[in-house]
Amino acid sequence: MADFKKADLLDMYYDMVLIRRFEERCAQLYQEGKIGGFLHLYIGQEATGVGAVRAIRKEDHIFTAYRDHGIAIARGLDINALMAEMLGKVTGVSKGKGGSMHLASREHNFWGGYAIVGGHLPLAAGVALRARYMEEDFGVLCLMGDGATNIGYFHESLDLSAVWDLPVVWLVENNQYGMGTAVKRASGVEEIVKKAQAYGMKEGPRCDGMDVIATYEAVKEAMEYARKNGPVLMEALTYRFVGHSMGDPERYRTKDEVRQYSEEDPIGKFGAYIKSKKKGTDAELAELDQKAAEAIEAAVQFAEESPDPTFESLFEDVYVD
Amino acid sequence: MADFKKADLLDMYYDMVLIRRFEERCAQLYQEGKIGGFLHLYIGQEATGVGAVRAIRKEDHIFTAYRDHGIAIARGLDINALMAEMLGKVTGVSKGKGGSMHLASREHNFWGGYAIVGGHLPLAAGVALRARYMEEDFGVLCLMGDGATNIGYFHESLDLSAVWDLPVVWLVENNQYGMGTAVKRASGVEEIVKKAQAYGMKEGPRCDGMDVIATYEAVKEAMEYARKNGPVLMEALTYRFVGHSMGDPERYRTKDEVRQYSEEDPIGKFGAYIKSKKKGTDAELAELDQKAAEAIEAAVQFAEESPDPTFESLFEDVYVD
Amino acid sequence: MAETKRMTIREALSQALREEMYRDETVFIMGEEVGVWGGTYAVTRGFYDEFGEKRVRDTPIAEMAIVGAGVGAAMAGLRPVSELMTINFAFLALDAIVNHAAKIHSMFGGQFKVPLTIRTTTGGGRQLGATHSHSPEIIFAHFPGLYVCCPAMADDAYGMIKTAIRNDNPVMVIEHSTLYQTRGEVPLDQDYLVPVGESRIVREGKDVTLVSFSKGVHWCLEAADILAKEGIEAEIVDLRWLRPLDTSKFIESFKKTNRMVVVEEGLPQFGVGAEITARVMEEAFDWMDAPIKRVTAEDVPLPYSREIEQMALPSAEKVVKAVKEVL
Amino acid sequence: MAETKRMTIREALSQALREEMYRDETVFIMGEEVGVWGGTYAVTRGFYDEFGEKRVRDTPIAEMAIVGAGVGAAMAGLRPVSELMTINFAFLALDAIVNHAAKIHSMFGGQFKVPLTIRTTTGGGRQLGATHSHSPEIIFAHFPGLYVCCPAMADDAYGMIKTAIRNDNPVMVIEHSTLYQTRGEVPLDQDYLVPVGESRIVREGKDVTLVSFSKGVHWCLEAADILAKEGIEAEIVDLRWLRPLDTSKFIESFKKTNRMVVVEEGLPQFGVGAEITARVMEEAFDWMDAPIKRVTAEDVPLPYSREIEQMALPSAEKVVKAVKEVL
Ligand SMILES: Cc1ncc(C[n+]2csc(CCOP(=O)(O)OP(=O)(O)O)c2C)c(N)n1
Ligand SMILES: Cc1ncc(C[n+]2csc(CCOP(=O)(O)OP(=O)(O)O)c2C)c(N)n1
Ligand SMILES: [Mg+2]
Ligand SMILES: [Mg+2]
Repeated sequence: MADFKKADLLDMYYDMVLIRRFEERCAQLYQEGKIGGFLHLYIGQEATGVGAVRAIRKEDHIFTAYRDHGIAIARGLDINALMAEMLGKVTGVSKGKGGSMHLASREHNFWGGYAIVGGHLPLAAGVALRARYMEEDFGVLCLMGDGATNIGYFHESLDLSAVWDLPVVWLVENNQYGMGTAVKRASGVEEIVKKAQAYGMKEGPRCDGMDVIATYEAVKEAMEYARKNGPVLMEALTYRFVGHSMGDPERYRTKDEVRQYSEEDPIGKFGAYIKSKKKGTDAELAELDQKAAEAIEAAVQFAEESPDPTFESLFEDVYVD
Repeated sequence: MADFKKADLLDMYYDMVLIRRFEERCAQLYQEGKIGGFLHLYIGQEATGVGAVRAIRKEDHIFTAYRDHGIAIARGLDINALMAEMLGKVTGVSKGKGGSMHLASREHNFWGGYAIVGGHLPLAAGVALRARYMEEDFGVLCLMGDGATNIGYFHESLDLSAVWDLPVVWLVENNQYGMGTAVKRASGVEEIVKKAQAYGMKEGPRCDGMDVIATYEAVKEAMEYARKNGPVLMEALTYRFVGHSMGDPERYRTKDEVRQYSEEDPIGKFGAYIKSKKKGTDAELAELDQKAAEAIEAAVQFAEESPDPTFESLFEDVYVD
Repeated sequence: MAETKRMTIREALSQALREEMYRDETVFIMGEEVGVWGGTYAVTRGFYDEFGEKRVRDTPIAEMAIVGAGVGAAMAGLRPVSELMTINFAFLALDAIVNHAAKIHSMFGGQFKVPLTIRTTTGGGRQLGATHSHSPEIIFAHFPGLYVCCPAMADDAYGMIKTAIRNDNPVMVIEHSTLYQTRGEVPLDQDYLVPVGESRIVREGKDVTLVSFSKGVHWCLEAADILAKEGIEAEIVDLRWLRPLDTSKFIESFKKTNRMVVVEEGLPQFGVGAEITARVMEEAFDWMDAPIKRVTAEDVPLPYSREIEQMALPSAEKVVKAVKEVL
Repeated sequence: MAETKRMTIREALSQALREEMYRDETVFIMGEEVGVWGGTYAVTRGFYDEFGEKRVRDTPIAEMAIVGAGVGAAMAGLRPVSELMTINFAFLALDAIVNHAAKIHSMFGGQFKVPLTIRTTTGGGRQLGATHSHSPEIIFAHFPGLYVCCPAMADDAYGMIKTAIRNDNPVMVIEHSTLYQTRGEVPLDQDYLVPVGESRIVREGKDVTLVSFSKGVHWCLEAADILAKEGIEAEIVDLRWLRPLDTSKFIESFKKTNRMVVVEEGLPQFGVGAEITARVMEEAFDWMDAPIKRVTAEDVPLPYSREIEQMALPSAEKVVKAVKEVL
């Protein structure tokens, strides 16, 4: 196991809390009608996102799907600009054009959330192609849900990455369901990493996505392999504690199941781990909680005070001039 | 090994010869400008088609791609109507609307050749669904090329068939190339049957597609399994002795390679086998050759004498009334 | 005329599907979240329990297979209803729809029939961003071999589902995601069908002809109310089917009003407005006293932010403005 | 004006691609059979040996990935030319083209650019049957965020490839499968570009305006020769770009001739003819003395059989006939 400094552990903890608070606040803002569209929360999956994103370098690149808030925050995007995007403001990361499902920041090598299931996979392959083409030393981390592994895009993208030895870590956030469909009702194989076999691709681990350290280590190793050799397909086993998106009737799972998983809250677990390793005290963690809450409130205020995009902006950025 | 009667062996031999002659004649007619469009010949692959088609029952169903003449002939479609289709005549199996790539005969449960790579795969799954839905005892034999196994359609169709336990034998005619692209340049895995692993699907054999008996037996077993249990992915290793379609510059393979394979001509090999088993004499085989040649000439004559479709026919069969 | 019952478009769709499933054992539904979830727009709520997983089939996220397997099952004599969660994802199934569903009957000289219904939902205005807010009906209605209908009213929603399921051709039923709660009178007649390719007048008037379909009809109705207050009587033609396209009603109406505005939620270029304009020119050139106006979305990807998204879309106000320009 | 050289469209495309690859190391080609085979239409013959497999990349049969990976590579600063063997297979890549290539710049507020060229080939008339004979250009040109051009002449083929590659937006270059052997004069100027969205007059005349693009231009030219013998002078506008659509030339021409025929190989409903008609009505209503005629394919799936396929397609004779009807 990697030897984490105290500061690193606390940073990770902070990110996880920050994500949780962000998501909770978004849910509220949605109820208040200030956030619109589809809102997919990351609550429960924080360890996967934070572990994975921390495991890669700044020069590496990230693609993910529409459940992207956690990834964006873990990557260090400005929380104010993120919240502003949620509220559709010009100060948002995507100038209010993208919304919850389309957060991105070029300067963070965070290439965005994408709302068409599987649609970002070939894009990730394309960015990875640049590494080989220009002989540059970076990799691409491409996250997707379990449900996304059944779509044609998955097949074509993974195959291409295998044939061309592209440096991509294909990381499946297996939260057990694609909307309301359990993995085994949609995929011929339940162990999703087995799909690597169809591409002669390195089969990565099925790591515990509720454990930020385990995820960190698995992704780190996978990315090192990918940079040097070619693609890896790996899986983080996780769970979302909330509905697929706002307004999910959740008929596909029992309250009991959700409760059981929620008892294994990745944040609580990680806090306990930090304390057990004597890398942080209750007081220190509480302070981080507080700091996160304040950051989110400041972000909401920033977002609310920001201006809406104008009619003219509709015609901006349609084309590059 | 199954115990073939003499008549069966000679029938299979006849079919293979009939296909070969049909294809040679088509090539000529193409040169003469009487056949248009794309023309994909089956020369070299006869053992695969005849072995596979003979292995299934009349109540089973067949789908294939645009390289479909051999399959149609093996399935017993009327040779006159097939040749008429090649010439675009109203007497053709598809009334001249389909051409070489779209031969079909509903009454033979031969659901057609399809020209969009992979496009017929979900259709095959859909027909197989009927067997489960109506609790009928049939299976679907779906042939495709090696190149087709890299397209999104393949992934979605095989996955669906696995999740729903559909009675399909997915038979890959691996002739080593998709147009000019060698299998390993397009597929992450060279042993195509390995792709079954991504679907938790029964991995069928890689049979010798140049051996009609071996193919017969492998497909027979696969279809029995499929009818009862669910899909099988299998492969017949074969080779086309001619270009992908007419006018192929064939820069992707050497003359030597083609010569080497051609020396293993499936028809010659099968003839020798028949004789070695004392199930036929040179004279008997020569007679079948002669009969095939005559049948083809009669078919050409029938086709040439058949009328062209009329302008009005353009508007027929666009919709069911 | 049969008795009617007032219900929402959602209820009308649901009832039509349910009745057809009881009527004909070969009718089944397949698509993402149609079963356990109860349908993304709750149209098939309760179906999974009522009909079982054999007839209400949840699928993987695999649009090509949802349509493709529907085509195969239809060729084999079943009557599948393939559901594409939204029309945006129908882009992934375009080949299955256009090259397979629509071509197979003709391409094989009439040997196979494809009695497939494709249900999907269209439209923007819900802050879903550029990829999730398309109204690309014209793409599907461009191709022969398919029928395409777009219910704007509850009775049509009810009857079109039935027509689609009973018809031996592939039919796309394109619902609108913001109309599921819209109420209307639905005939109490289990055999109520909407004739393929028949448009209808939903409001009579003598001053201007408004041509639309789907949600556009509702903008037109609203606009007509506003106009009526100013003494302008608008006649509204609901196309209902984009293929086959019925020109008779709007041509007749135009010959009476000599003024026309075409309203659609989709993009302007190569849209329905252009086609209607061309048809009027071809069939009623001598009645054209003023140019026909098109009210469409702005020619931009739809943004997330609420107000500018609304600004990019048509509205009753924009229809009123266009009418005043042609008068 | 630079000197010119006579060459075929195939040679012009090939030369443009080759020059751009020498000029800019980030330009590369990917697609089915572009490498070892030499390009299905032989446009990239010799490239594999000349540039190596790094820059001339054969792909699996995977249209979604061919475009999607092109989008990603373009976002990352390369200048990919993604080749789709024919436009029929572009249906499989519609999502990658419309929801990704065309939307990414706008959807993320301008953060990413997608300097992607998509080359493909369109058209029927070669007995390829219903699935392989589409001319569906309007589908792609329907959507903002893309540019769409259709070279009819060798100089355009040459300049459009260069414009597409150098432009920072996704550009589809839609060639025609029966025009590769067509010859024309091509400027000897390695920086010869075709301005985005600029149509041109390819023949002047005063009696009637013919509007077309791609192969349609050649039917128009043939028709104009026939008409000239009867003393009818047709002016021909080659749109060249379907997006952005330049209305200036055909409107100006129409104001002169007051008569118009629009010619396209695609299907009639929601086609280019409809859009041009609507534009004329919007911008030159007062000049409309006769209805505009559309010459298009018949509204049917194209069949295999040679003669009926030809009957289903436009031709010079059909253009002549339409002209006589509008005069
Ligand atoms: C191509 C496509 N089909 C359907 C949808 C609708 N949809 C959005 S999310 C989703 C489920 C995805 O599940 P999964 O990949 O497991 O990700 P998760 O939501 O669990 O993170 C579906 C079906 C879509 N966005 N794109
Ligand atoms: C979707 C699609 N992409 C491309 C093509 C063009 N194409 C026709 S055949 C072919 C090669 C197919 O190879 P394979 O599946 O191995 O079959 P084979 O021809 O060897 O029998 C290609 C690329 C097509 N018809 N459809
Ligand atoms: Mg999931
Ligand atoms: Mg092959």
